[in-house]
Amino acid sequence: MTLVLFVAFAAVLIGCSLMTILHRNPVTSALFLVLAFCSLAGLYLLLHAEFLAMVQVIVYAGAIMVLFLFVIMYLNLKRDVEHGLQFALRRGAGWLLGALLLAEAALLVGRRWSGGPVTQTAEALPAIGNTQALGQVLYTRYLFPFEITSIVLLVAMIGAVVIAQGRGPKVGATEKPNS
Amino acid sequence: MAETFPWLSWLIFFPLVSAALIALLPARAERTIRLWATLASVAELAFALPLWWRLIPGHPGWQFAEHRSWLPGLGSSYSLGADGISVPLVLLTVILTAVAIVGAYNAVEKRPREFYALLLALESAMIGTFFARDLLLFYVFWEAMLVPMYLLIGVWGGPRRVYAAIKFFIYTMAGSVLMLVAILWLYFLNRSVTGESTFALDAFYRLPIAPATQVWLFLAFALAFAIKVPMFPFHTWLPDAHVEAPTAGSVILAAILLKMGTYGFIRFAMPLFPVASAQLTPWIVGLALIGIVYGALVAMVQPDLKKLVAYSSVSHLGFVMLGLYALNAQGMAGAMLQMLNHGISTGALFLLVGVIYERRHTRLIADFGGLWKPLPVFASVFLVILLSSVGLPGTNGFVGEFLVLLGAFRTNVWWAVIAGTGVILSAIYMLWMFQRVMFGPVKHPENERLSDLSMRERLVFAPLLLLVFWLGVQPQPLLDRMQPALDRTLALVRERTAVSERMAETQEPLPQTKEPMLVVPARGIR
Amino acid sequence: MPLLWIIPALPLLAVALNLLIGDRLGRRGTAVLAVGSVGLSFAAAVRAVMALAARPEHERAITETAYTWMRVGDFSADVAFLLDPLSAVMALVVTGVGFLIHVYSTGYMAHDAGYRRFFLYLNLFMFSMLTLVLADNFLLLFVGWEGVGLCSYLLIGFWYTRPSAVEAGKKAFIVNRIGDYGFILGMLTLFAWGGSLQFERLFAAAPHVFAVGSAVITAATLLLFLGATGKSAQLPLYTWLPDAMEGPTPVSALIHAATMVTAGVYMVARCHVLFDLAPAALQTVAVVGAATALFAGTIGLAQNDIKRVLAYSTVSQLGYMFFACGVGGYGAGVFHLMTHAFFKALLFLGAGSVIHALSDEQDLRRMGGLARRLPWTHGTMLIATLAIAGIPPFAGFFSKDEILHAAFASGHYGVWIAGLLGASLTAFYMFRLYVLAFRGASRLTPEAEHHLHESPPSMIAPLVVLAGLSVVGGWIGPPMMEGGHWLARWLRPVFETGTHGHEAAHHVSRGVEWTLILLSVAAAAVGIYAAFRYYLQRPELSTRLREQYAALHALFSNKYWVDELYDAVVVAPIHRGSLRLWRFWDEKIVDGTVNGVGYVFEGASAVLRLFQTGFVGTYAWFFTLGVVLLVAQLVRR
Amino acid sequence: MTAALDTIPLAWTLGLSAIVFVIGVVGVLVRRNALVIFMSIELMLNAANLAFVAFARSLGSLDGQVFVFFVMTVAAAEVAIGLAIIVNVYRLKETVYVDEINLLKG
Amino acid sequence: MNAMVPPPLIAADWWALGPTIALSAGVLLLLLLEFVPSRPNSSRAALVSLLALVASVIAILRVRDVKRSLFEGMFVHDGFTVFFTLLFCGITALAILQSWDYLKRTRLHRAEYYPLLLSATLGMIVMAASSDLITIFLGLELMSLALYVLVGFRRSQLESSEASLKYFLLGAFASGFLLYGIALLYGATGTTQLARIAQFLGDSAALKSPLVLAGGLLLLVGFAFKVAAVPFHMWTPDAYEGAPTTVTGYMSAGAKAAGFAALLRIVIVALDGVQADWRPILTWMAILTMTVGNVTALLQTNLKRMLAYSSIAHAGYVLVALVAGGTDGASAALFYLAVYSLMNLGAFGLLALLGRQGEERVLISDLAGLGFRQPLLAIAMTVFMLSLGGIPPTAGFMGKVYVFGVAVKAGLIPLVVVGVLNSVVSIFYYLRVTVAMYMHEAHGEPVEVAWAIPSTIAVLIALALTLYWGVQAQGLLNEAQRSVLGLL
Repeated sequence: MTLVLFVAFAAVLIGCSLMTILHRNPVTSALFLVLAFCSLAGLYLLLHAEFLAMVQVIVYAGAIMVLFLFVIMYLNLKRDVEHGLQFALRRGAGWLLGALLLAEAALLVGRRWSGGPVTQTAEALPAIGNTQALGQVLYTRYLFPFEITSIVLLVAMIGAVVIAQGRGPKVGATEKPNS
Repeated sequence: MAETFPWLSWLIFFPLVSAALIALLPARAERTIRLWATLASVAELAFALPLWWRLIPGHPGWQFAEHRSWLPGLGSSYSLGADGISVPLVLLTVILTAVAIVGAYNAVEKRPREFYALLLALESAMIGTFFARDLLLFYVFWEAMLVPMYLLIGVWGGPRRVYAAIKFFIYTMAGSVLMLVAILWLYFLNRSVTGESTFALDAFYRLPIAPATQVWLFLAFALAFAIKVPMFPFHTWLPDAHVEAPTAGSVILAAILLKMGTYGFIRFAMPLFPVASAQLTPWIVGLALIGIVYGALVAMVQPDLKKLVAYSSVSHLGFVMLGLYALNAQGMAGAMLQMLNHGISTGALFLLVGVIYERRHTRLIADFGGLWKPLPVFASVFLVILLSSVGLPGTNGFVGEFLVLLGAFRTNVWWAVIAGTGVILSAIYMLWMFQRVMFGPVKHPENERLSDLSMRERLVFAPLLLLVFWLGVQPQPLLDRMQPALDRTLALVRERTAVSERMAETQEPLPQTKEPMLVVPARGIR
Repeated sequence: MPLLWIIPALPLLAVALNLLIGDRLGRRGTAVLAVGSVGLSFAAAVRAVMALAARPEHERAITETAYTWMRVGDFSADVAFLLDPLSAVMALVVTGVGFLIHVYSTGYMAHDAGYRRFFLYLNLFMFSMLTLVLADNFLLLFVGWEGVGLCSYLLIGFWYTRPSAVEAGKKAFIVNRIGDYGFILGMLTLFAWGGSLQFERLFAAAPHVFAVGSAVITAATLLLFLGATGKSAQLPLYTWLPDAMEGPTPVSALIHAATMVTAGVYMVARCHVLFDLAPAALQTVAVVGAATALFAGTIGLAQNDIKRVLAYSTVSQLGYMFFACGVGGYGAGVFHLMTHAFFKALLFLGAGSVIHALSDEQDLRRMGGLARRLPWTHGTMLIATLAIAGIPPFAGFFSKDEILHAAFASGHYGVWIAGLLGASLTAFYMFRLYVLAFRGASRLTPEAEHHLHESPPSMIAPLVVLAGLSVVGGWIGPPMMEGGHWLARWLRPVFETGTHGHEAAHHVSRGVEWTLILLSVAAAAVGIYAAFRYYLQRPELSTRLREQYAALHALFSNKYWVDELYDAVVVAPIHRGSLRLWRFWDEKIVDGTVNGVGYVFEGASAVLRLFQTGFVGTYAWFFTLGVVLLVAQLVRR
Repeated sequence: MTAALDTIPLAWTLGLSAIVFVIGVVGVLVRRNALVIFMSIELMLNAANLAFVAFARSLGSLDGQVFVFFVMTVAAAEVAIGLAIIVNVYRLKETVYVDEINLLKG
Repeated sequence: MNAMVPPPLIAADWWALGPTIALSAGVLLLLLLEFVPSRPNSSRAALVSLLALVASVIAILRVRDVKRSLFEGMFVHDGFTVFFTLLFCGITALAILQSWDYLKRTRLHRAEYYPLLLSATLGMIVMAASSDLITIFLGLELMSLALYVLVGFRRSQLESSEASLKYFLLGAFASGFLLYGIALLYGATGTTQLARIAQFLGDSAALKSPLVLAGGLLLLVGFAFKVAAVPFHMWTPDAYEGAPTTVTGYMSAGAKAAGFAALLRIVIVALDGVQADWRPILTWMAILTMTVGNVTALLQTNLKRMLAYSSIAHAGYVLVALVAGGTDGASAALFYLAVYSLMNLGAFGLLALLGRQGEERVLISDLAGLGFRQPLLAIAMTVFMLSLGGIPPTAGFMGKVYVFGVAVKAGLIPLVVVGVLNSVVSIFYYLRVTVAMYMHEAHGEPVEVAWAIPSTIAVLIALALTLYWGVQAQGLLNEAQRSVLGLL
């Protein structure tokens, strides 16, 4: 059952991811990305990361992607035009590298890995990923990174304000590029 | 040798401090600037001259030695020392710097303050190079010389000065960086053998080095020095640099900077790596011989006076290299003398060219002719210097040249046979030039009313002429002072050759050690 | 002690004084200083020689060491002087003739702007020449050797505004340098094998270290001889001497006739110990000498410049001296050197007097009939001409006869015939000169005619003295004296050291000796007769002769095209080659490589900049490529 | 790899994550729209997250999940700034196509 | 395990955390101060920032010889941390002094600048001070996010925004790889703590596990991006050129040092066992980085861009030290980074002085004729350029000696030869700066130089130290060596 679900989610994930990068219309891309994230949340569930699955849907698929869509709409973007030799070449080159990367990964994964904690399979520790436990470590062991994260968010805030602030006072608007 | 006063340090840093003080003077006060610069250089000369008498004759080792901790963690120390090899060269340096400074009074029209400050700074670096007894310290001075010289050429030079300055800088540096690698290699080699972290030259003199290793180290050192010398085919920076440099720059460049290369051979490359040096002798001597003939031939057809002198330097320095590689008393002494001679005569030649350049703003031989008539004193001085450069007996040039030839002849007859043609060729290119510049009717009317040497200019040339004859007639006091140090170098070469040849043919170039490069006293960790 | 160093030091002192205070001395003061110093030097030389003569024969060598010049390892050279019979002869000739010529010059140069400079050079020359002559080792000799070369250079180019003079000076110096190259190598060889450059020590050691005829000594002596050919204008390095006539005439007399050019002969004589060890070298000396004597004589036939004729005659006479040495007759060589100094100096000074009188006219074709107008000059010139032609009892006869005798007696018959032929030629062209200048009708330009005057006493007096010497100078060496003549006896301590192989051969019978004398006088007489016949009695004959043998005449008057040959074979190719070496090899190849490295880097820079497209996509692509390559490292493993 | 049928083999999850990651990479390489490129980067981050979760699961440790939590936070911050930048560029240049934004090059 | 309560902090720990606390407090204070009105061109913010830095320095110096590991290694306090904290504080202080007047002059004087600068510094300190991949990642993101914004700070200028966009997109792209690398490493070893990774690698045969190696490689990619190593360097010139000059200086010094700090700690503490696998890769990376950086710089006309390529090349030199490995290499890298930061900041600080209000005059030709009109600027610039080129007697020379020395010691002669030859190539473009200043005359209106007291102080400090460390580097050498002993 789990496996079937896994395969299903995986298929959706891959498909949506592909559509995200293939579709010419950014809005559609974004929507496919939302779908991909949702299926990822599903996978998280299967992997017993319930809290993460929830956050994935709420934060990622919800907040973040809405922001994306908002911007796309705000900028009033149309379908991307990407014909011509130049783009064909770029696509070819891009896919080539992608394929190479994947092939290398496959070769690596295909090898026999020796030792390591990877082989300690998870049966012994079922269902550990509950929200409570997560919260507990977050405020004890991970106190320091947690605080750092707060500053990261603060910086994001300041940064967004600096850059995206409305026309407001013309900051150096009279300058002429001179280089 | 209980020297309490750090004399050598004083000699090194006095010009630097003077330079700094001059740099602080107001730019307008040109007279004051000249006066200070002159006083500084003359004072430096006065400080340095006693070296001549106080150098203990017959003493082969370091004298007036100084030793101070510098980078204890690396094992590099601020250690200086003088001997019969460095003292004459330092004296040459201080004399020619003073001469160049006085000689440049009129030539430097723009920014004399910076000019003189740089010249004095350069003097510091040069003296430091000659006195350094620690390889890292030596390298610091060696590279530090580049900057002031580069600026002197680049700022006060001729039309293609930027090209010449950059070429000078990069070419020279390209050679010396490999030497740095070799110095580091030597350092670790020494550490792996003796366990001692040091850059001290004396320590390396005691270090046995396997022949195979020597070759690489020698090549790295030799390249740096060969470019500086300059040996054929690494000489092409020289004509460019000389032509573009201001007179004082050319003087210093020719008289002193080129000697750094040959000094490097005699002080470092040959005694440190005698086996490699011996193995590569055919190549080096071959290049030296080519340089002698080639430099002379190319000098012959130069239309520009400075270029002619520049190529003649290639030829003369070939003699020096030949003398060194004769590896016998006469050759070495001849080479040393020839270094000084070339400094004096070529320095003076550049000054002379500067004198007419100041008056006519051209250096093309074709623009002159018949100068003897308006400028008899100038022409006479020129003639004497030229004859010294040609190696006429009675002048300094002959003694050095003959000793070099003698040394070379005793090592290999054919070396002397080939080098001897330089004697003919130098006469040809010099006299032909002289003829075209000084003799014949005055071809260009603007040459008719040139003024002859002024009192100041005569004063500039007087010491050089004195040296020309003094060293030509009575070189023995100088030879006596150099001999012990040269003998020591020769003995070192023989001894180290013997030691190295006893070593196994192959040695692991660098045995790896676990201890860190830096030896640092630990601080208490709580 | 006779204070030998004083002899060269006096002229040097004069040089120094001239340099320092010459501008305050005026012409008279300069002249007094210059002439006086040489006169004193002559006096000092006389005094020293007398001191030498007072010694017993085998102690006649005085060495005086001033100081150590250089000592490096086992090599050392001192500034030391040696006075022995040989250097005594030379010193006397040099100072004596030199003094006379100095006196002459005060008159000859009286109106020249470079008066002071002239005497400066001349004194410097005296110093160098005396150093050369009195040196007790090769190195110091070389100082003088090069010093006289320098003075010769300066004096030939004395009138430096004349391009031809300057060119001639340079040529002299450079050709001499070629000889010096040989000289230096010769010295090096001698030191490397002989262990010393000091004459006494080297000559004492030579028979022990050098096997007779060994390659080393042959090479060494040949190299030294190369030096001598340069200095003494022998084949193949003689070309500079005729050109050297561009200098003022006293210079030609002093340097290019009497003293400097004989330095080579002196040197060979000085080194006779070495040359005796190398028969092949000696043979070369003889052949080169004889060939030069003949060769220069033929050129002399066809020259029209009075000084050039004399110059070729000098070359020719020097050839005689060399072949004398070459056949072992060192004494004869030195003898001829001495007499030649007298009469050739006289000839030049006389020619100078003529030129002076004719307002610098040197072309024989524009002279003639001067005998009456310039009686003193004419008289002294005639004596000198007779002397050089070898007519007894003039000086030249005795020395030339001794040379020919030595050649014949030592069995060098070919050389002897050449010498005889040469004697005849000499007589011919010298009398041709005499006839053209002094006899016949005047062919003067009107302007020259106008200014024509006999020279002042300061010029005539030396002529007279020299004429006297040209007459009596040879009498110290009459032939057929028992035990050798006076000069030979005087020189014996010098020449009897070393091997004695050639002494025996000198003894030929009286009859033969008389025959030889007659033959040589007859040869001279034939020459003289021909000269008178062709140039005085039947001048048209000479024209016809010239037309008949046009090719030969062209050959002679163009000096065998040797200058042109040297120019085409040596000078021009070197010049062209050097230009190519510079323009192509140095600038294009060597420097091109250096700059090429720079261009390569600049090119690489330009290429690398192309990758920096400014597109994020490109950047990301290369980024990913990097990742792919890095991971590939893992996969490969 | 494991007997339990309802346990997803680690290799599968990892493979999936690798595929999604590469898709993200390819997206960055082939697209010209800055927003889509940014979305592709988000795909990459999520692929990494998936790997974390998978490892956390197989290791039985929470650290991986905590890591993912932090990554999400950071990603949110990144999106805030990134979108601001893109919007700003659009305001100045009227384009979001990265191949039209190459004032700086060489 | 999850219920574990961390051990309480002792007093020394608080001092050790001092910089992080002081900087965070500084950021907040600066933001709060915005509510208090001030004069338009007030220097208040700069002063407050400097105070925060001074407080940090004082705090960390009090416990400089203490070694503590806090939060299970997420924050460690050892010599390494102290060294880099001081370095970052120094860099930031210089950058603030340089920005002081520059911001006003270029009308960039906005409240957010200094908080962002301090946040970036905080991020750097966290990167250097953490021995856990989580905090390293967070520190890196903190630093990067702040820098993205700072680069685009001249937001009305397309160059600046473009630079920001490129930096951001590629930075995020690189973060993806970095993150994936961390994931792999975590998966392979079961932990993100460097010490435990080392432990795991030490006592298991997993050393050669492709997961470890691949994870390590992706980690390397992430940091190589930050330090601008080839082929992950391509953002550098664009970002450097577009950013405000003071920011360029700051990031060229700080971001690079931080990237290397984290990389060094990871390499030394965690991945020491896989040294051999890394060495060829790092070697090639070092060679490429030096060569591409230097060669591409040759033809640049814009100084900022040229210095960007030069900074790429310098990353290559530091990589040489990394290849040499061990404490030797690390200590050399530390030394070099300190020296490099100093001279690079000095150079950019001088560039920031050029031009009137709002102009950016950073073409090499803009410097023409400055040599004698602005002696201090020209001398300082010359010294920095020579130092960058490694000419004695400047600090850059000692740096090269040390770096190449450890490489020679490790037997890497060919690499060293490439390195020194590269420094010859580099001197060509460094000299071009002096050529412009001293050997060319200005065409048209000469560039104006806006001296102000803070920037002058910054120049003088950098100049003095560059020269001082050139002639007497023993103190810094000692610190560099001590700092790498006994990393936590």
